[in-house]
Amino acid sequence: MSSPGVTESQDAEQPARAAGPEQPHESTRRTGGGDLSTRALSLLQTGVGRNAGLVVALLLLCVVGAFTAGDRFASTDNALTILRLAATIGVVSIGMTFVITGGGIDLSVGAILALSSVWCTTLATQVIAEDTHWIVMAGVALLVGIGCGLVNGVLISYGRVVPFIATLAMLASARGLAEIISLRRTQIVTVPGFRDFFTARLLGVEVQVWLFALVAVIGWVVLNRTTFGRRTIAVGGNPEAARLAGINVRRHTVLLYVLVGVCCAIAALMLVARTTTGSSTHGTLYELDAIAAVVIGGTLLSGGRGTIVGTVFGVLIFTTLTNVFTLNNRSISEQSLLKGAIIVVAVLLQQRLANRKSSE
Amino acid sequence: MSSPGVTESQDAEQPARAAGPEQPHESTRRTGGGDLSTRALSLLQTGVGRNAGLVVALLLLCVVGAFTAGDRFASTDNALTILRLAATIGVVSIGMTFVITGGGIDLSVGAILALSSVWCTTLATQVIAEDTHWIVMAGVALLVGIGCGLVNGVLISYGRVVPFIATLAMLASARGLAEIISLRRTQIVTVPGFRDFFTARLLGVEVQVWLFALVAVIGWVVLNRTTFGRRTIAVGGNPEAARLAGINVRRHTVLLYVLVGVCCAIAALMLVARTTTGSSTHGTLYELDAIAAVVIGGTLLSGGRGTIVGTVFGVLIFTTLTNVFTLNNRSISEQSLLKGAIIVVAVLLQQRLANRKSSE
Amino acid sequence: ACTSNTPSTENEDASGQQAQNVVANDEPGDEVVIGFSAPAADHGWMGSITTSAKKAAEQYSDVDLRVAEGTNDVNLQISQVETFINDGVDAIVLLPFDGAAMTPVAMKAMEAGIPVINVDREFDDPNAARVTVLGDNYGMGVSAGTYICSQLEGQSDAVVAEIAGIDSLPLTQDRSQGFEDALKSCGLDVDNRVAADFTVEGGERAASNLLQAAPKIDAIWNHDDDQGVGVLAAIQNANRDEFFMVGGAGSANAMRSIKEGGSVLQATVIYPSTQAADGIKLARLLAQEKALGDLVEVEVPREVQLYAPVVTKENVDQFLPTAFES
Amino acid sequence: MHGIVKEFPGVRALDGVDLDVRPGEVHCLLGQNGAGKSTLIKVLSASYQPDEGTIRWDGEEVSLPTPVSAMKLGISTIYQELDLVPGLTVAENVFLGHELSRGGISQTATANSRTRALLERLGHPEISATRLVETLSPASQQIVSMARALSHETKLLVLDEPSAVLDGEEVENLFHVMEGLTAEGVAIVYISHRLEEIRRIGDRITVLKDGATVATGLPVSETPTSELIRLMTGRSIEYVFPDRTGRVDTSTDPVLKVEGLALGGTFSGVDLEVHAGEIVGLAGLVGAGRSEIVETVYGARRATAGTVTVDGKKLRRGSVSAAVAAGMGLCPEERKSQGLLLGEPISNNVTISSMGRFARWGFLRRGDEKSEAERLTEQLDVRPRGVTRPVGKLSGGNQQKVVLARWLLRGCRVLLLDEPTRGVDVGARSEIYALIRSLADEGVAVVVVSSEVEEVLGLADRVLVVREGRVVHESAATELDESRVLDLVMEGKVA
Ligand SMILES: Nc1ncnc2c1ncn2[C@@H]1O[C@H](COP(=O)(O)OP(=O)(O)OP(=O)(O)O)[C@@H](O)[C@H]1O
Ligand SMILES: Nc1ncnc2c1ncn2[C@@H]1O[C@H](COP(=O)(O)OP(=O)(O)OP(=O)(O)O)[C@@H](O)[C@H]1O
Ligand SMILES: [Mg+2]
Ligand SMILES: [Mg+2]
Repeated sequence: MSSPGVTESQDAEQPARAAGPEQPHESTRRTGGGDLSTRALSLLQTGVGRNAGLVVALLLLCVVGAFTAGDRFASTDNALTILRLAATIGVVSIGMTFVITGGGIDLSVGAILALSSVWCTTLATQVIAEDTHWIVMAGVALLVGIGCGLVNGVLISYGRVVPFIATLAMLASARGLAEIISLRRTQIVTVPGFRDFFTARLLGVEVQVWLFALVAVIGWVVLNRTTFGRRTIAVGGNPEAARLAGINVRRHTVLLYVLVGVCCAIAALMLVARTTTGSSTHGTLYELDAIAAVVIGGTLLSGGRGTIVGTVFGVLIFTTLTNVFTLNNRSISEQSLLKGAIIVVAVLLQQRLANRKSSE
Repeated sequence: MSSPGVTESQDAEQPARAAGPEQPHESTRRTGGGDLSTRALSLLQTGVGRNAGLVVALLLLCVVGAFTAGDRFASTDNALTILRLAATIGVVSIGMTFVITGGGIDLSVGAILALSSVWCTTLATQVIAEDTHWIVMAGVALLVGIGCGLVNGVLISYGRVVPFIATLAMLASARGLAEIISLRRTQIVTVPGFRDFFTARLLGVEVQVWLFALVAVIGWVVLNRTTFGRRTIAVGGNPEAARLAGINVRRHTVLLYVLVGVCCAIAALMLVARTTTGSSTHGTLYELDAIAAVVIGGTLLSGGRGTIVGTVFGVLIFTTLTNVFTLNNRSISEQSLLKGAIIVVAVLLQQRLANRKSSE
Repeated sequence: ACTSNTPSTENEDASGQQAQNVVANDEPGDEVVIGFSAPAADHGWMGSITTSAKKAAEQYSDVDLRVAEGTNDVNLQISQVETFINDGVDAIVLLPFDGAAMTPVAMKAMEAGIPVINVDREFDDPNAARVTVLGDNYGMGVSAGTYICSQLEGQSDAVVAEIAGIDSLPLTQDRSQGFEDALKSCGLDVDNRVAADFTVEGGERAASNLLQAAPKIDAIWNHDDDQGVGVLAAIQNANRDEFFMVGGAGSANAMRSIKEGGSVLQATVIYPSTQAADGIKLARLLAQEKALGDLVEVEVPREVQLYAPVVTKENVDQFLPTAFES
Repeated sequence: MHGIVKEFPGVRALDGVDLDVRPGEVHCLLGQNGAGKSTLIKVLSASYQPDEGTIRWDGEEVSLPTPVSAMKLGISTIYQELDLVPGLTVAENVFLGHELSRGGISQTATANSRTRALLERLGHPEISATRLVETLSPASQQIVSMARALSHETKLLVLDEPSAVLDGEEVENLFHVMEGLTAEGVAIVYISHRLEEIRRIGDRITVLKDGATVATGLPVSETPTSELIRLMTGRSIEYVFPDRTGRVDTSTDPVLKVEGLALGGTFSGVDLEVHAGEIVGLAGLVGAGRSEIVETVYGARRATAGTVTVDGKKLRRGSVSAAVAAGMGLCPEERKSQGLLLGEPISNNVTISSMGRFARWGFLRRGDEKSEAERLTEQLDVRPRGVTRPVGKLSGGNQQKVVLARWLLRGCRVLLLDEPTRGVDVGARSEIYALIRSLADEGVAVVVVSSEVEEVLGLADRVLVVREGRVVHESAATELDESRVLDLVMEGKVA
């Protein structure tokens, strides 16, 4: 863009809105083009360019952390603490990125997580698991996740209930069911091996963090390099056009909700290992945290455009923020006052920097 | 539309989605047309027809209530209790209807309510109010609501921050500020007259219930019968077209968020009167409740179409549900399990009935 | 009229009194860094927990208190404790959102040589804490139940209602269990039960519906005085006064109202909001390797369980000074 | 307007354009797809701000910061993309932005009656002022846009391809209105790709090419069509339909066979056979139900009766996936809302229906994908070049080519084309005709829906005339002429 005035005047009277196109991303793909030989480089550049604001925001946070808390912040241990915290909500957010990119939303992630955690730690499950292998617990959690996702997906696809309402209903029901199953008690895990697996270290880093990394990488590949990802973008961007182009929009939508269900189940397992408990209170308000991370990352809430890298940054920004706050001993109220301000600043930064990038 | 088959098959493979068109309403306006002489009648019919599912759902709930709880449910007192409880969230939901119709969303309603309630019950405010008139407290609450709405609106309109994120930030900040101001204490109202005003009865019904009715009626008139309402629909339905038609989309968006801020302030006053306190915990999770009521009522989450009558029904369904459950002494877990199911049934019912209606 | 808008004077009194019982242990010692984490301060009692913990720490020039953001997400709370461990604090005072879920990380802290003082909600492994300061949730229910039994003596058909707090919390389960058991011993049971959410608004909402559900009530136990403000407002709205009410937790508001009389609120069961403050004090002693002054023991004991007394008009003056403003 | 320059990221859409319009004339703006016509008029209506250049109004230089300022001067615009609010009624859309109200309260009755008057003037009293706009057909929506433009005090009316969604009769109607306006001294800027329309209504012509004015103020009566085409395209094109080459072999089984197809109350009893290599045209008025027929054949709407068979295989009702799997393809009528993922790059829009070909175990080979997309877009001459550009930034005609490229890539057995040349310039038009014919020659069965009778007759081998949801006539294209088709199409109406 040779003149900055152009884009500005174009949407001079257009406020940001959920369903509207968003400026920062308009030209991201374009820079991604180029020769095969320079692909890797340009890929890296695109990744940074598109997320420049997020990178800067995260770096700023780290600088603040290092300044105010010194070595207490800038240590490997602390970094791992941040990553461990990010892992659970991160896995959920990756799933959420898909659903939102596909034009939907899932408010029931926290409740599905809770139900999974409860069901895989019931006495019955644990008895079987003890007799056989802890993998049984993982299987139960996954089945619950898939089941809930299936119900969400079918209601939305075939019942034509709007996603917000369908998953809100699931939120209420799944948590209610979790409470009924657990009798509102915290269920303690006694199966040996289960916890050991998730908290074991590989190259000095816990398995659950590796798991997060793995889910993120798989998520990135699926969204950007597979037909499934392409279809997700199509379904989210213009479902009618996708349908007329021969994509089975309904089935794909169901798959998306199942996918997020699976992510919730994985997160549930991680949380169960981390707390050695299953409980109906696990994952409270995860829906808001996950959506916030996804949207801050740059995925369009109206669907049709999603970024896994952005989501990972979004999650890291939120968790680092909490960490810096904890290290700095701010009052809780001040923290939430500041949190609001920081969110806005991060988004504005992201916008300005992305605009700059795209105009170069 | 001449045949029921058309609409159905048209979206044969189209799942419901946030940004997609919704069936039940396609033909609402059309039936509203007709001769001037029969307008009032057709208006009534439209109102019922469009909301047939909601009416049926509410009636069903009442039948269940009357059957299981007898006179305890079917009494004037109980009806008034339901209305009183509906009043606060109802006023907030009316405001939310406007924002959502205008293509936005407001997650900060609960926090704005809390901040208003706290600010209008600080020692300083109450001292002044006692010396002058309780109306000072109302003024303070309104100023807080307008201020928060203005910040939201400006961030969204001129800062181009997506509504979800801007209001999420406001949610964190406003609650943090409310806590700082109140030192997290429950502030008790001592100003005479304040509480008396809101809980006084007019024709046997409390002023706060009348206030809800008034806000609903004004909301209906504004949305359906004024330029402001037309423009709200235009801004939400096709912001580009609205801009080209000469509407100041940015300013209008700011006004919408101010409007919802005012509604929050009114709700705050009602809640302060009802509980005799201002507190930073007031209005927790109102954002979800309000959005759920609005969406169940039939307002499109993607903007461009809203119904105040539907929202009122949505609010009444939710409050009646809780009432019936409590009268029946059900546990909270059972309540939430069933709540999910009932939400889905209500929506499916609403869809089927509205489809039927529109095809006649 | 009672108002919390005049807290300054009373509060000064309260802390002044605390400051009075200075013992030898309060002499400054080595600098101690204490990490503190508690659930979200989304209601008055929990808010007062943090406030009084901070106040306790401020009394000592040798205590550096680090307060983490209050949270109801165990995942986040775990990471806060992990941060404290990385940080190498001298002791951790922990009021867990869910005791069992915080056990592994507490254990980790203990293994790292950092004493953990467990407050209010118990871990499921005794080795995860050096000291446990326990409120007595079950005992609270028993106290309330016993008091109601004594007031309703002989009326075996009396209607008793219960307004619980957040129903999915273990502590609510314990309180309700204690209440039920105590009532049973005098032939009563809970006729109507609703749950609120520890907030004023939730209390008002739950009580409004409850009063419709039960046209005639003899006694109500409300788990929490903070939500009790709302419950009383609802009772006032409904113009009902045929019953008496027992509160819970023991806020200053509630006590002043009891003292004044004339309201349905006759008594409240104390659930000390100073638990965390005690935790801070104990943490400091542990870190400085001191013992409890009034005991013969050379070590701080493993468990301190607080008492849940019933406050009525007769003894309210005794408790009012230490009550929390909500 | 003088020396107007407008740049978009990576594209110089306008590069020093001049345009002057006199009162009472119809000034036609010509140019290939992507020449910058729409951009120019958006600058004129202050929807875009120009980077350079001046605008004079009545001899005085004016600056137009917002659309309102343009409206105040008396400039009304009908944009190429329909710019109505779906959730508002016809009357509300007409008066959007200058609502009739007293003290903020709408005067619905007045608005409705004035809207009715406007619609009557436009020759469409059948459109109800209280209907929701989204329930109207595109043609009716175009009328509503017209009504809105006329609801202002207009001195200059700008029409960007209004005839694209209209059929012959409608266009004639439009011209009557335009003549009425010019008689009152209103100036009109008219954009269309149909040169015969320009002959019919235009006074002077300005030709744009690649964002620059190549000729301005040409009097219509003195400029031959071939000259215009040469100015627009830089070469001379014979604007003709390709020869019908081989005889279609009708002895074999038809590729596409439709029997007794019906859809609710929209159409019924449609029988259709298309053989390999054959092009069948559907003619009819706007609203006759032709779009619904092809969409139902394609499975996008669930038929209430009848069967669709491809290569002897019966298709499942209401399933697009089954139709696509059987080798069908559809270029929908509304490319923006039905055809394209506007935010996605051109390449993804081209390959969306044949992703399987570029995927191994679900993983896409993006290099192959891109080079195939490049090959096809070059073949179809999509401008500007480069397949990573978001398709929403292309001009209307180029977007149509992208949709065509999609089905070319997939290699269909049956191709359904709904208004394939709507909004496509003359140069591209003949290329598309040639392309369709060559596809047929390769053995594809083609169905073409078009509102231009000439196009149906010139392109198709066999023509079906549709009126009010029924096929009223079927014969070889060579047996029909334009007036005969018009008679058939209108019969019911005239009588
Ligand atoms: N918003 C935009 N951003 C970037 N490029 C654009 C934008 N709008 C138009 N263009 C480009 O500007 C050029 C001119 O487009 P324009 O729409 O004015 O063409 P047109 O002459 O109206 O073509 P058509 O006859 O197909 O409608 C095209 O190359 C187009 O790709
Ligand atoms: N969304 C809709 N809702 C209700 N009726 C509609 C809708 N779309 C079209 N119709 C009606 O269906 C009939 C056929 O419409 P359509 O305009 O698609 O026919 P067509 O012959 O394909 O015309 P063309 O393709 O030339 O525009 C008309 O009577 C039209 O009014
Ligand atoms: Mg154009
Ligand atoms: Mg059509």
